[in-house]
Formats: sequence, structure tokens, C-alpha cells
Amino acid sequence: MSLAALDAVTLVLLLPIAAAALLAVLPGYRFSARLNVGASLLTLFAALSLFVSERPPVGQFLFVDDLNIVFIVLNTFVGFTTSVFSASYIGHELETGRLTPAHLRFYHAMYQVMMFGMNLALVSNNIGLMWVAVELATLTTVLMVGIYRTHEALEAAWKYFILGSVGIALALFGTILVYMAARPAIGEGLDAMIWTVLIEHVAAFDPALLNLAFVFLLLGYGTKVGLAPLHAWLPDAHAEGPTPISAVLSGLLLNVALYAVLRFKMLLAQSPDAIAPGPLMISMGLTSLIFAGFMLYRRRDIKRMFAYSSIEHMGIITFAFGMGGPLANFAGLLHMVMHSLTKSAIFYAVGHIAQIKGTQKIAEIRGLTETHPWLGWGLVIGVVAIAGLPPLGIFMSEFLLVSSTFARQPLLAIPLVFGLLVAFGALLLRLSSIAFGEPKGSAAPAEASYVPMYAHLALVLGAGLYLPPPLVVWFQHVARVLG
Amino acid sequence: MDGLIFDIAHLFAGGLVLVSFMLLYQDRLYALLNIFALHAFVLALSVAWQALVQAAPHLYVTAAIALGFKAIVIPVALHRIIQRLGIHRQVETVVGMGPTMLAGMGLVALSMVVMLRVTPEADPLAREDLAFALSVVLLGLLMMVTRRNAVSQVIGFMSLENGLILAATGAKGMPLVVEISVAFSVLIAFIVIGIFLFRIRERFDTVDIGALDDFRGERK
Amino acid sequence: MTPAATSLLCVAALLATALVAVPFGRRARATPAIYGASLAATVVALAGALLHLVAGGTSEVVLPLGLPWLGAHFRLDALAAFFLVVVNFGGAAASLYGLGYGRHEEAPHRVLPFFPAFLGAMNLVVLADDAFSFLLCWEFMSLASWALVIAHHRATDNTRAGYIYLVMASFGTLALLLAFGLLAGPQGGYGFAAMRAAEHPPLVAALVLGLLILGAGSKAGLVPLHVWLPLAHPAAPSHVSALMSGVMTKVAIYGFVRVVFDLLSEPSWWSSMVVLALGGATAVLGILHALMERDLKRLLAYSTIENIGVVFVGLGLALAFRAEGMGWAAALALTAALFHVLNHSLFKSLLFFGAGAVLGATATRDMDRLGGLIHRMPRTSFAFLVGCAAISALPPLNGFASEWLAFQAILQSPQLSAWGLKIMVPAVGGLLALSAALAAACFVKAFGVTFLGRPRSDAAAAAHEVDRFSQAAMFILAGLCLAAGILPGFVIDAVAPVTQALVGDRMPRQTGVEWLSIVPIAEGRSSYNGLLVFLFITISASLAVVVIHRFASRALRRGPAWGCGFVEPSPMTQYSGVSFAQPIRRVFGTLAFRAREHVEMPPPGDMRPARLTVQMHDLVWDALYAPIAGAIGFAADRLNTLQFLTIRRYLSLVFLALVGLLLVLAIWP
Amino acid sequence: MALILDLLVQGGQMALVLALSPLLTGFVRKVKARLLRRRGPSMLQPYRDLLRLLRKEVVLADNASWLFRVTPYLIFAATWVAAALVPTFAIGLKFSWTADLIAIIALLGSARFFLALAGMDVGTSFGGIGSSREVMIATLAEPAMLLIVFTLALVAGSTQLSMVAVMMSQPEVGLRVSLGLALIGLIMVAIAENARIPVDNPTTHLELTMVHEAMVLEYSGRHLAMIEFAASLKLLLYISLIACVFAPWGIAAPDSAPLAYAIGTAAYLGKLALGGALLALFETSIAKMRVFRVPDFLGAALMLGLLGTLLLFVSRSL
Repeated sequence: MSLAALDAVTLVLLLPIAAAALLAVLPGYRFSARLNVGASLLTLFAALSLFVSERPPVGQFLFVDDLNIVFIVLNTFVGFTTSVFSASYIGHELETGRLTPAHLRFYHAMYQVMMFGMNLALVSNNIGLMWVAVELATLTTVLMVGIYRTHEALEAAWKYFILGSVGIALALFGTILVYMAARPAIGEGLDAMIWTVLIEHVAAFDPALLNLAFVFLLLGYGTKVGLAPLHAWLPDAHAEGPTPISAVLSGLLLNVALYAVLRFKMLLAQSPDAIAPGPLMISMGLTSLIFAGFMLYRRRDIKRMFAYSSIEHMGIITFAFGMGGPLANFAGLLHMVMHSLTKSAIFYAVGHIAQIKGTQKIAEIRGLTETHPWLGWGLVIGVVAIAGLPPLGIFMSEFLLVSSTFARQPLLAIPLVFGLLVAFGALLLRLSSIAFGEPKGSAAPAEASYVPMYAHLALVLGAGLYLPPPLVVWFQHVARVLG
Repeated sequence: MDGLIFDIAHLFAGGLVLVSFMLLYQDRLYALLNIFALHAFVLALSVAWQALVQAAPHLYVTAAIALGFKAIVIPVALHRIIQRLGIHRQVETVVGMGPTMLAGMGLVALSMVVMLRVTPEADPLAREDLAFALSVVLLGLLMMVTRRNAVSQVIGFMSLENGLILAATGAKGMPLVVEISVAFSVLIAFIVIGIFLFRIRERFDTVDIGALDDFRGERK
Repeated sequence: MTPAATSLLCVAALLATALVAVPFGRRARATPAIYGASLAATVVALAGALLHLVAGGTSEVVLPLGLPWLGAHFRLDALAAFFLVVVNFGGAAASLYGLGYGRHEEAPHRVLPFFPAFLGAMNLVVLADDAFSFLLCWEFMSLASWALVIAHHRATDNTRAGYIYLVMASFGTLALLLAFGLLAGPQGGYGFAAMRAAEHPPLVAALVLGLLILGAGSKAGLVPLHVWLPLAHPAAPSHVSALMSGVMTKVAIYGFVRVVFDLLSEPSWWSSMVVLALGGATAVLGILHALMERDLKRLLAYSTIENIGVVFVGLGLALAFRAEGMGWAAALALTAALFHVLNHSLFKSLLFFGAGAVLGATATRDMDRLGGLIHRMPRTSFAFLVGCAAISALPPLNGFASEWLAFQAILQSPQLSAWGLKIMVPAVGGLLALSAALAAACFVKAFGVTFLGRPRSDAAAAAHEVDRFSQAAMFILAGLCLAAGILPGFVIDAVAPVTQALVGDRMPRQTGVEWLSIVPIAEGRSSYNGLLVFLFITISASLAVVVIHRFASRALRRGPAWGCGFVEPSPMTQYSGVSFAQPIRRVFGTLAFRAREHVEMPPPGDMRPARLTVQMHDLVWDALYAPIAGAIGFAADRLNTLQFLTIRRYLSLVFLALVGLLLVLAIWP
Repeated sequence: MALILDLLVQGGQMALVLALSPLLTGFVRKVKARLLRRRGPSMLQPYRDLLRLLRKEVVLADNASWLFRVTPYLIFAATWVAAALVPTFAIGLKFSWTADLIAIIALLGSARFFLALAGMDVGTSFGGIGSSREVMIATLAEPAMLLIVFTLALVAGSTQLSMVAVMMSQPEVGLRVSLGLALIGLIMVAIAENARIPVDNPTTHLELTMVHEAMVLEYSGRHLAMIEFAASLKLLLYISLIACVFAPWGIAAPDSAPLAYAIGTAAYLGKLALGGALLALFETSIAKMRVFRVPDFLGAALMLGLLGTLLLFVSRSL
């Protein structure tokens, strides 16, 4: 047992919460923004050190295993890049008067609280704690979504809040049911909520209770994932909140919720008599994919459009994990990582675009590659990536997913391919009008930092061509663990 | 002795389901508030009984919260809000009472069927309790989706949450129950405050779809 | 260094050029530098591929890229070498042409980075030896060409063309993806070697073939998946159009051949009927569309569809013969198809170069605004004429040689045992003959209306000859059209290793045949000698000229045209492209396009002009694509109401989902 | 020595078709005139016309391009080569394997291609009319012809005319429905290709009904001579073709004695005369049809060709 390793996990949690406390009292947004970046960077380092250092022992509340380390590193990385983006974004909001310094203080503090909530959800070994952490992260994002105090923003936040609350309730009921199922086998008390203990004894649980629990958990956490028909909060929350929050929502929070679903899916998969969780996830995934694909066509708000694209991709990922098996799980993991990176990069671009053009209406934005080549081409690459075109990373995951699905369940691959194609058509339709054509709207030069966006895109491109072997081994291992 | 314990717990849980039906049946707002207070009261009794039976003193806290916060504070606050905002006193329903009640029956039956699949070897107390809790949860959700007033929707949500507490306390030895009930109380407080702050007079849903489109930058 | 490595190095050079072009694309000197570099790389790759095709053997390279547990496999065998020759030759010609033509490009930074990338991607597709690399490069090829299609993005038509193109390309890729999924099996054997080794049950084989028709067919432009092609190919700058039409469609055919002939175990004979029928329909419909077109580049694009149909007929024949164990006939049919692939890449590139020259000189692609260019652009028009003659399958040019081989293959059909094929093959032969005749008509129109007659606009009257690079590219291609036409034996022998590998047999060796004739099956049966035909025609024509000029008269006088005594001074009274096609439209149009003519004749005494309106429908679009687009629009509209629900209704959705899932649990066995 | 003899025979064939073709045209005209109870011009009149035209100066339209001037020679050469490759009095000539039936058709197609282009070169509307109608006719005639070729080739196992002729003279070929259909189809195509009545009228100069003549309206002098000559050659070619395929009797085998060649020549002349006479008879007994009826006529030929091919399988398996 190494003290440093123990510290790493604690640091991942401690750093954000300490930073949040600090940010809550510090005035001056410039310094806060930098502090936000610094704290996020340190958290990222702490997360990375989890790789190199020895794992801490499995605790009653916290633990690190092969699965969640992937999520943690992704989470802290995107958290860091988004904080960089946010630093270059949020100043503009202050200038235009959409936010006040007080708002910014609140914003930065909440940003770190949210990071804390997500990290906690990821490292928690206790299903109750995980529930609490997910809800914490949700509630902070609710506050962030409503930060502009406009009618639309408040409405979006309210919708998010109400739907989220119901989701919270359902997830809690599921958690209670898991406990009930575990109690006869494990005994009363905390042990019956510790995930590592649960998974060892799951064969002895009552399958019917587990089934019921999974339904509630899938719907409860699925609301956070944004699976159709539980998705309703997602597009509005993305569209009306500050863009960094949209990026974090799409890139991270959805993953965290999905992680929770995955944990319980693993539990169910180990139980011999329980229903297979796969079909449920597959059907919800496909519904989300196809539904979001069609919804993309009539979008007029650029951020809302990409929010629907997130629903689509969450559907794909859920589908992949529902399919299971080493190839599909690998594809799901890869897809999740790639989607987080790409979607947040897209939101970075979209944020700046919306600031320059002063609108989020797609019809008002044209010919971006002409007026703002960096942003325009960045968006093109991002959308091309998100649409699943090579040589970018999502292509690889879609390749693996579609081909392995077709070899195993040809009839499932047809709707999958159909949904992909429908979504592709819509994304591309909008892309051609946004990025190309006769320029429209303000051509003012952008004061933007392109580094986070292009860093993400470079990673996505690199992953599409070359995955480092250690990473692959890791993913394969995790894919096997996921079953 | 076991039989008696079981019967009493059963009685409370069944009572909660019954009160849920009464909630569904009510069509006047003030009466609804009163019945909800009753709902919370029954829950408090049930939780207290569990605390006694399980010898888990911390559950008394939960019972106290249920009693103090939900049976007293919230109904009073909602009373005020109704008066302040001049909310229509009538419960506006989406479908008629009859169909709603029928649907409620169906839901109770569904939760029974689902729960009965649980192997009888499992703790019978938990099994029955859970079936009732599930019914209460589903009835609460049904109420949320069949009522138009914000206040009655909030009440639906709270009755749903009561079902959760019922389940949580019924689960013997479950940790974090108190914390959860506190957290939920905070959540409900937020919702109530939200209703008040945002002056959501009548309903969560704005009827004027055109106005909504305007807000969302869509359809223009 | 192995040949495969050489090819990959050339690709690397191309990709590096593309990267360099990103920051420097706007500089004036970038244009010659980029095209020069592309030219050099493709020439080296071409030489390497040619050498390898002659030397034979296979060479492989595995790079640690792509699918991590597999790596990126690249393999250069006879088939790949042949297609590399086609790709790189087309690429080199386009680069050479671009050296001149590219100077007038208004947005070079939108062309230069993607041009070498496109070339590199096509090379990579041909080299790829595992499903992932193949599809990656395939789709990257689409992406690069899409960027080129929308290089002139301010025109809405172009972005729309690019959109339809990329959606169709993606559809094709997904179809291929499914096919590879089937071939790889649940274990994920994505290497081509593994697929080759695997046995595929008949159902799988049929399914894979169907998916390949969808995937590769949509890229190649097989009817009814062709709709994107006449939109996208003309939208790109002309040298890119040449690449897309002349080369990229060939890469699609490569994909089809690679999978169906190489990776897949033999599909049953009836599946070849599908290929044959589609090929025949594609050939005829493609060229009919071309005939009705008045946009020169679109005409060429539609003609590409026709040629793809011809190639697919050859491939279908090869499939049929192979399924019946007639190796020699399969080799003949496959050779015909591959030969036509090469030929089409030559003359279609040439024709697009010519169209580009016309476009550059007159700034219009509308043939009915052109005319008389033969006087202003004599060299271009000569090269274009050679291309027209070649694509019309006139002897002694190359187009005829390959069509002749295809006909010879068709004539082997009586020996097929399956009755369906026996009857179908001659019918498809009839379609092929029809399309060849229509192609001749089409290119009479293309050349006649564009280059002959009197100029129909000021721009056409003021046209000027193009630069030397462009001319050089066109003349090299024209020369090769002739060379391949009079010496087809060499090409056939070069293709022999390919057919040997794919269908296990080859055509008889041609280089030893007396007088360099070609014999499809054996000496003493049918034969054709392009060289002698060429010589005979040249000699007899020269003889006639010499004799007449020597012994009869050589007097010549210029005068006004006769025209039965009356020539309308306005050049607009000439036969236009539309009027030229009118008789054929009357014959075929009612069926193929639901063409309706409506004459509005004012009553006597009314001074209004009479008016003739023609309505034509693209039936494929009307019957297939418009309904799909409509259905998607309908579904999108209907589902879109879900964006505007109230929170209570959204909650109802959650509630219904919950109840639904609980019901599922309740009835779960 | 054998080679020289071979070349001589080959050369003889080339010279023969060249020499005979105007005569055939004259003969047909003469017979037609006789049938109409006219005396008609001498059978040698076409030669005189050609010589006259050759000696005249060319009047070239201002707008005519080099293509316009080259085309007559190209057409002539292509047609001549094609005609020389059809066996007339002997089969298995030295260069007869240079091109098979498909190539011969394609050579004629080349000639038509350039003629149609030449029609469009000057930029008059009549040229356009002629070209567009000509290509319309060709788009139907060529596939019909190729389908007929299929029928023949499937019977003979080759598209090489010499081999077809040998095969058709074998007794086992017998009478077949397919061959009959092919013959009718071939005659219809031949009529269309040679611009004869009822498809076109070689003697008309009524503008709106012209097809072939409209294309060559701008030609004069030696150019016109070449085109007329090519037209005669084409007529000869088709009659030789029909004769060689459907009446291969008397045709000399390869490397036979001079006597056989003589018999072959005589038989050939007889066949030509018969063919010419039948053509004239046919032409005088029928009226020209409207241009837009022509597709129906040729469509029928196309159907006959296809039917012939398909019936082959039914009548006897090969």
C-alpha cells in the first residue's frame, strides 16, 4: 500500500472541493478563471498519477479499478480543457453584460463543485454514495444552466430540475431495491451497498428484485444519460446554458450517468437468473439513436442541434454496451471517449461562433470557413468526426460496432445503420449551410483560444489512425470486465 | 409476535396506498393539501414503527422529518402560495377521475405482479412493503402526469418520494436513509421555492406553445 | 525496398504534400509546387505499379496503425497493381493538367490540400489489405473528394451536390461495413487474409454480394444509386472531375472486384444475374440521361454511369462464367471489364480535361451557349474528338477494343448451363449494343454542339486555346487512347496475372499472335487487329487523298454556306443540344423519363411566338429518392412536436417508459 | 510465294469492291427505272458522276473546319476497309481475320460518326436535322445489327465472317426459324443503314424529309464524290454480307485454285445482281414512311434480332 496512491484518489476529490471553496470567496474573474484552470490541471495530474502509482486498496466508500480510471482521466482531462476554453469564453460574456462578476464567482465555484460531484460518482464504491454524487453534479449543473437568468434559461433549468428530480427518485428506488436484493445474501448494513462486495455475491441475489432494480436504475440514470424518451431536459439545458457547461454536460455528465448504468449492468450480467440487461439497453439505445437522428433535421438552434447529436451518440454507446462482448464493449468505450472529446471540441467552436455572430440560429450563420477559417474548419472537422467519418476516431468505434453487430445480430444492425445514416444526413445538411455558402452575419475577428478545440481534434484524429498499444490492452481488459 | 409486527407494518403501508388513492381522487386543492398531510403522517407512523421494530433510532429522525416538514411545513407553505398567487382552487385534471382511478388500480396490480415474482424465501416483510412502496411511487408519478396544477404536481412528487422513504425504511439496516430523507426534503424545498419564485401560477406547462417556440429559438 | 513499401512511400509523399498545402495553399507559388509534387509522386507510384504488374508476385507491408490488434495491412498483388496503374496514371495526368489549369483557380486553398490527399487516399484503398484500413481509406477518399466538390462553395448547387454525395458515400460505406462484418464473422477476422481463408455459406455470399452492389455500386454510380454522381462530379474543378469520374469510380470497381472475386467464396450463378441486369440498366439509363443533358460536364458524368454499367456487365459475365466453371470465358469477361476500366479512365479523364478547357475559355458548361470552338481551340478540340471517338467505341481506338472483348464474352453464353443466364446474357448484350450506339449519338452531340457550327455566345466566340500543360495532359491521354486501341494485346497480357489470380484462368497469350491481333479464346476463332485496321484506314485514306489531289482536282473556294439557299444569320437557329436529342427523346424519352411535350400554338392572327415545352422526370429520383426524402421529412416533422411538449407531457413519457418496462418484467417468462 | 498470292487475292478483293460498287448503284437505279417504265440512266452513270465530281472545285462554307475536309476521306477509307473485309468471292483471305463482323459494323459506325459531325460543322439547321435523325436511326439500327450478329455467331461459334460463311454452308445448319428472323432483321437494318426507301430516300431533296442528304448538303466536288462513293460501297457491303452469310454457295475456299476463284467471282456477281434487283423491286413497291415511324420499323428489327437469339436456345441446344 502506498500513501501516494491513496493521496491520488483523495486529491482527485479534494482539489476540486478546495478550489470551489476558494473560488467562492475570491473576487475578480480573471484570477478566478486562471485558478479554475490551475485547479483543473492539478486534478488532471492527480488523475493521471492514478495510472502510474499503485492502486489504493478498495475502501468502503472509494475505490479505483480498471473501469473507472478510464472515466476519471477522461473526466479530468475534458474538465481541464473546458476550463481553458471557459477562460477565453467567459470574459466575453462579462463584456456583453450577460453575466455579472458575482455570477462569475458563482459560476467558477460551481464548476469545481460539479467536477467534484462527477469525480466522486466515479470513484465511489458505494452505490448510495454514487447516487448522492450523481445528484450533486446534476443539481450544480441545474444552477449553471439557469445562470443567464433569461426566461429561456430559467425554463430550461426548471425543466431539467423537475425531470432530473424524478430521475433521482427512480434511481434511488432502484438503489434501494439493489440493497434489498443484496441483504439476504450479504447481511444488513453498509456491506450490502458496496459495489465490490455486491459483485462477488450477486449470484445469490434474488433475480426478480435485481430485474426490478435495473429497470428503475436504467430509467433513473438513463434520464441523466439523455436516453429517449427520458431526454427532454437535455437539448434545452445544452442550448440555454453557458457553452462551457454544454461542453461539460455532453462530454462528461452523460458519461458519468452512463457509468452508473454500466456498473449495474455488470452486476446484472453476473447474475445467472436475472434478465439480460442487454436487450433493454439495446432498445433504449436504438430508440435514442433513431429518435435523435430525426430530431436533428428540424433544429434551428446550433447548440440544441449538437445536444440532440449527444443523445444520438449516447444511444450508440448504450447500444454498444448492451450488445456486450469484447468487440462491442471496446467499441463502446472508444466511442464514449471519442464522443466526449469531439463533442466538447464542437461546443468550444460553437461557443465562439455564437459569440461572434451574436446568435445561435443556424439560419443566421453561413460561410464560416470563409470568414473564420479556424473556427469554421474546426467545426467542419468536429462534425465530420461526430458524423463518423474517417480518419477520425469515431469511425473506428462505429466500424467495430456495426460490423460486429451485423455478424452477430444482423437484424439489429439494420436499424443501427439506419439511425446512423439519418443522423449523418441531418448533421451534414446543417454543416454545409453553416460552414459553407455565401457568408452571412458578423465577420468580426474571433478572440478565441483554439488550443482546446484543436487539441481535442488532434487527439481524435490520432486515435482514429493509431491507438497506443497500452491503451488498447487496457480497453480490451475493461471490455472483458464489462462482459 | 412476528405476525403482529408484520401486520402493523402492513397496515401502515397499505394505509399509505389508500391515502395515495385519496390524493388521486381529490379535486379541490385545499383538500388535497390536507390529505397530503395525512399521507405524510401515515408515513411518519410507518417509519416510526420500523424504527421501533428494527431498533434503529436514527429512523426516528426520518419520521420526525416526515411529520414536521412534510405533514406540517410544506402544506402550510403551499397553502400560502395558493393564496398569494391566487391559484385556481380546482384541481385541473388531464383525464377524468374515473379513468385515473382505474389506471391507479392497474398500477397497483402491476406492482403486485412484479413484486410477487420475488422469491417468497426473501424477507416477506420486505416483499410486501416493497409492493406497497412501488404502488405509492407509481401512483405519485401518475398523479404528476395527470394533473395540470403545479401544486398538485408537487404533491404528486412528494407522495412519490414518500413511497421511496417507505421502501428505504422497510429495507432493514439500510444505511444513509436519514441522509436521503434530508436530501429529498431539501429538494422539495427547492421545488416549492422555485414555484414561488418563478411564479408558476397554474401549471408547469405553459399552454401557449407559440410563446415557447419563441423562447427556444426554434420554428422561426 | 519492397514494391508495396515504395507505393506507401509515394502515398506518404502525397499526404505530406497535402499537409504542406494547408498553410501555404493561398500562396501564388503553391499551385505549381503542389501539383508538381503530386505529379512526381504519382509518376513514381505509377512506375512502381507497372514494374510490379510486369514482374508479378505479391508484397506486403504491415504498419502499426489502424485497428490496434490487427495493424494496417497493405498488400500489392496483381489486381492491386493494375488498379494502381489506373489510379496513378489518372493522378499523374490530372496533376499535369492541374499545373496549367490550376492557375486560374479562384480558391486554390480549398483545392490544393485536398487534391494530393484524394490521390493518396485512392492509392491506399487499392493497397489496403484489411477491412478497417480499406474502409478508412475508402471513406477518406470520399471525404477528400467531397471537400473538392464543395471547393466552390458559394454556389448553393455545389454544396447541395456535396451533401447528396457525402450522404450517398456514407450509405455506401455503411453497406460495405456490413458486408465486411459478415465476412469477418463474429470473431472479427478483419484481415483480408482471414476472409479469403474463410468459407462463406451461400446465403452469406449472396448477402455480401448484395451489400457490395449497394456499397461499391453507389460509389461507382450504379443505377439506381447514381443520383449523386452527375451532381458531384461536375461541381468539382475539372481536373478533379476527371479524377472522380475517371479514377474514383474505378476504385469503387476495385472494391467490388476485390471482395466479390477475391475474398468471397463463389456466389451462386443467379447472383450474377443481378449484376448483369443492373449493369445493363445502368449502361442504357446512364447514356440516355447523358443524351438529354445540356451541361457538358454533367453529360460526361452521366456517360461515366454508362461506362460503369458496361464494366459491371463484364463483371457479371465473369461471375456467371466462374460459377459455371468456365474459367477461360470468365477470364475473357473479366479482362474485358478491366480493360474497359483502364480505357474509361483514359478517355473520361481526357474528356473532362477538354471540358475543363472549354469551361476555362468560355466560363460556361452549357453546350447550348457554345459552338464553333474548333476554330478557336484547335488542339483541345482535336484531343476532345479523339476522346469522343474512343468513348463511342469506334475502331481502332481503345473503347472499341474493350467493348469487342465484352461482346466476345457475351457470345460464350450458349455454353452456360443455367437457362436464366442463357437467355439473360444475350438480352444484356442487346442493352450493351444499345448503349454503345446511344453513346456514339451522345458524343456526336457533345462534340458537334460544343465545338462545331457557329458560336452561340460571345464567350464562345472569344474563346482561346488553353495552356501547354493542359494540352500536354490531353495529348498524352489521346495518344494512349490510340495506343491501347491498336495494341490491345499488351494490355490483355498485362491483365492476365489478375485474371489468373481471380478466376483461375487467363486469356491466351496475345503477344505471340501473328500481326499483333487479339484472340479472345483461341486462334482461328474470332479475332480483331486494331493495328491493321488503323493502318488500313490510314493508308487507304492517304491513298485516296494523294490520288485525288494528284490526278483530279485540288481546287478549293470558300463561300457562304449553302443551306438549301437560306442560312439564318443568327447562330441560335443552329441545331442546339436539346434539339439534337429530340428524335431520341421521342423514341426513348416517354418510357425512360416520362417526357411530355407540350406545344402552345397561338391562334392565327396572334403574334405571340409558339412555344414548345418539354417536361422530363428523373424516374429514379421520383420513385426512390423523393419518397425517402419525403418520409424522412415527414417523420422529422412528426417527431419534432416532441421538442415542444410541456414538462407534464415529458413526465408522461418517463412514466410510460417505466410502466412499459415494468410490464415487460411482469410478463417476462 | 504463297504470301504474295495471298496478298494478290486480298488486293483483288479490295479492288473488286471498289470497282463494283458504283456499278451496283447504277444497276439498282436502272432496275428501278425499268420497273417504273422509264429507261433510266446508263448503269455506268455513277462512274461518270464520280469522275465529274472529282474534277470539280470544292466550294467550302466559310465556317467549315478542318474536320469537314477530312471527314470525306475518313468515311471513304473506313467504308472501303469494311467492305474489303466482307468475303465476296472467297473466304479466308490474308487479312480477313483483321476484323470480324462486330468490327465491320463498328467501322461503319465510325464512318457515320464522322459524317454526323460533318453535318453539324457548318452550323446550318439542315445539317443538324440530318445528323440528329441519322444518329437516332443508328441508335436503333446498330443494336439490331449486333443482335443479328449474335444470332449468327451463336450458330457459327464465331463472329469471323469467313467462319460464319463456312458454317452456314454446312448442311447441318439447316433451316432455322432464328436464321429466318435474322435475315429479315438484317435486310431491314440494311435498308435503314443505306438510307433506302422506306426509311430514307437517296434521291430526295425535299428538306424536311432528308436524313442522309441533309448531312451532306454542304459538300461539293471531290468531297461529295468521296461520300457518294462511300455510300455505294456501303450498299455493296450489305448485299455482300447478306450473300456471304445467307447464301454462301460458290464462295471459294482458302488456298483454292484460280478456277474456284473464278467461280466464286461469278457467283458473287450473280448474287449482287439478284440482291440489287430485289432491292429495286422492294423500293418501288413501297412508300417512304414518316421519320418518326422509323423507330418502329427498326424496333421491329431489334425485336427480330433478340427473338432470333432467344429462339436459338429453344429450337436446338447448342
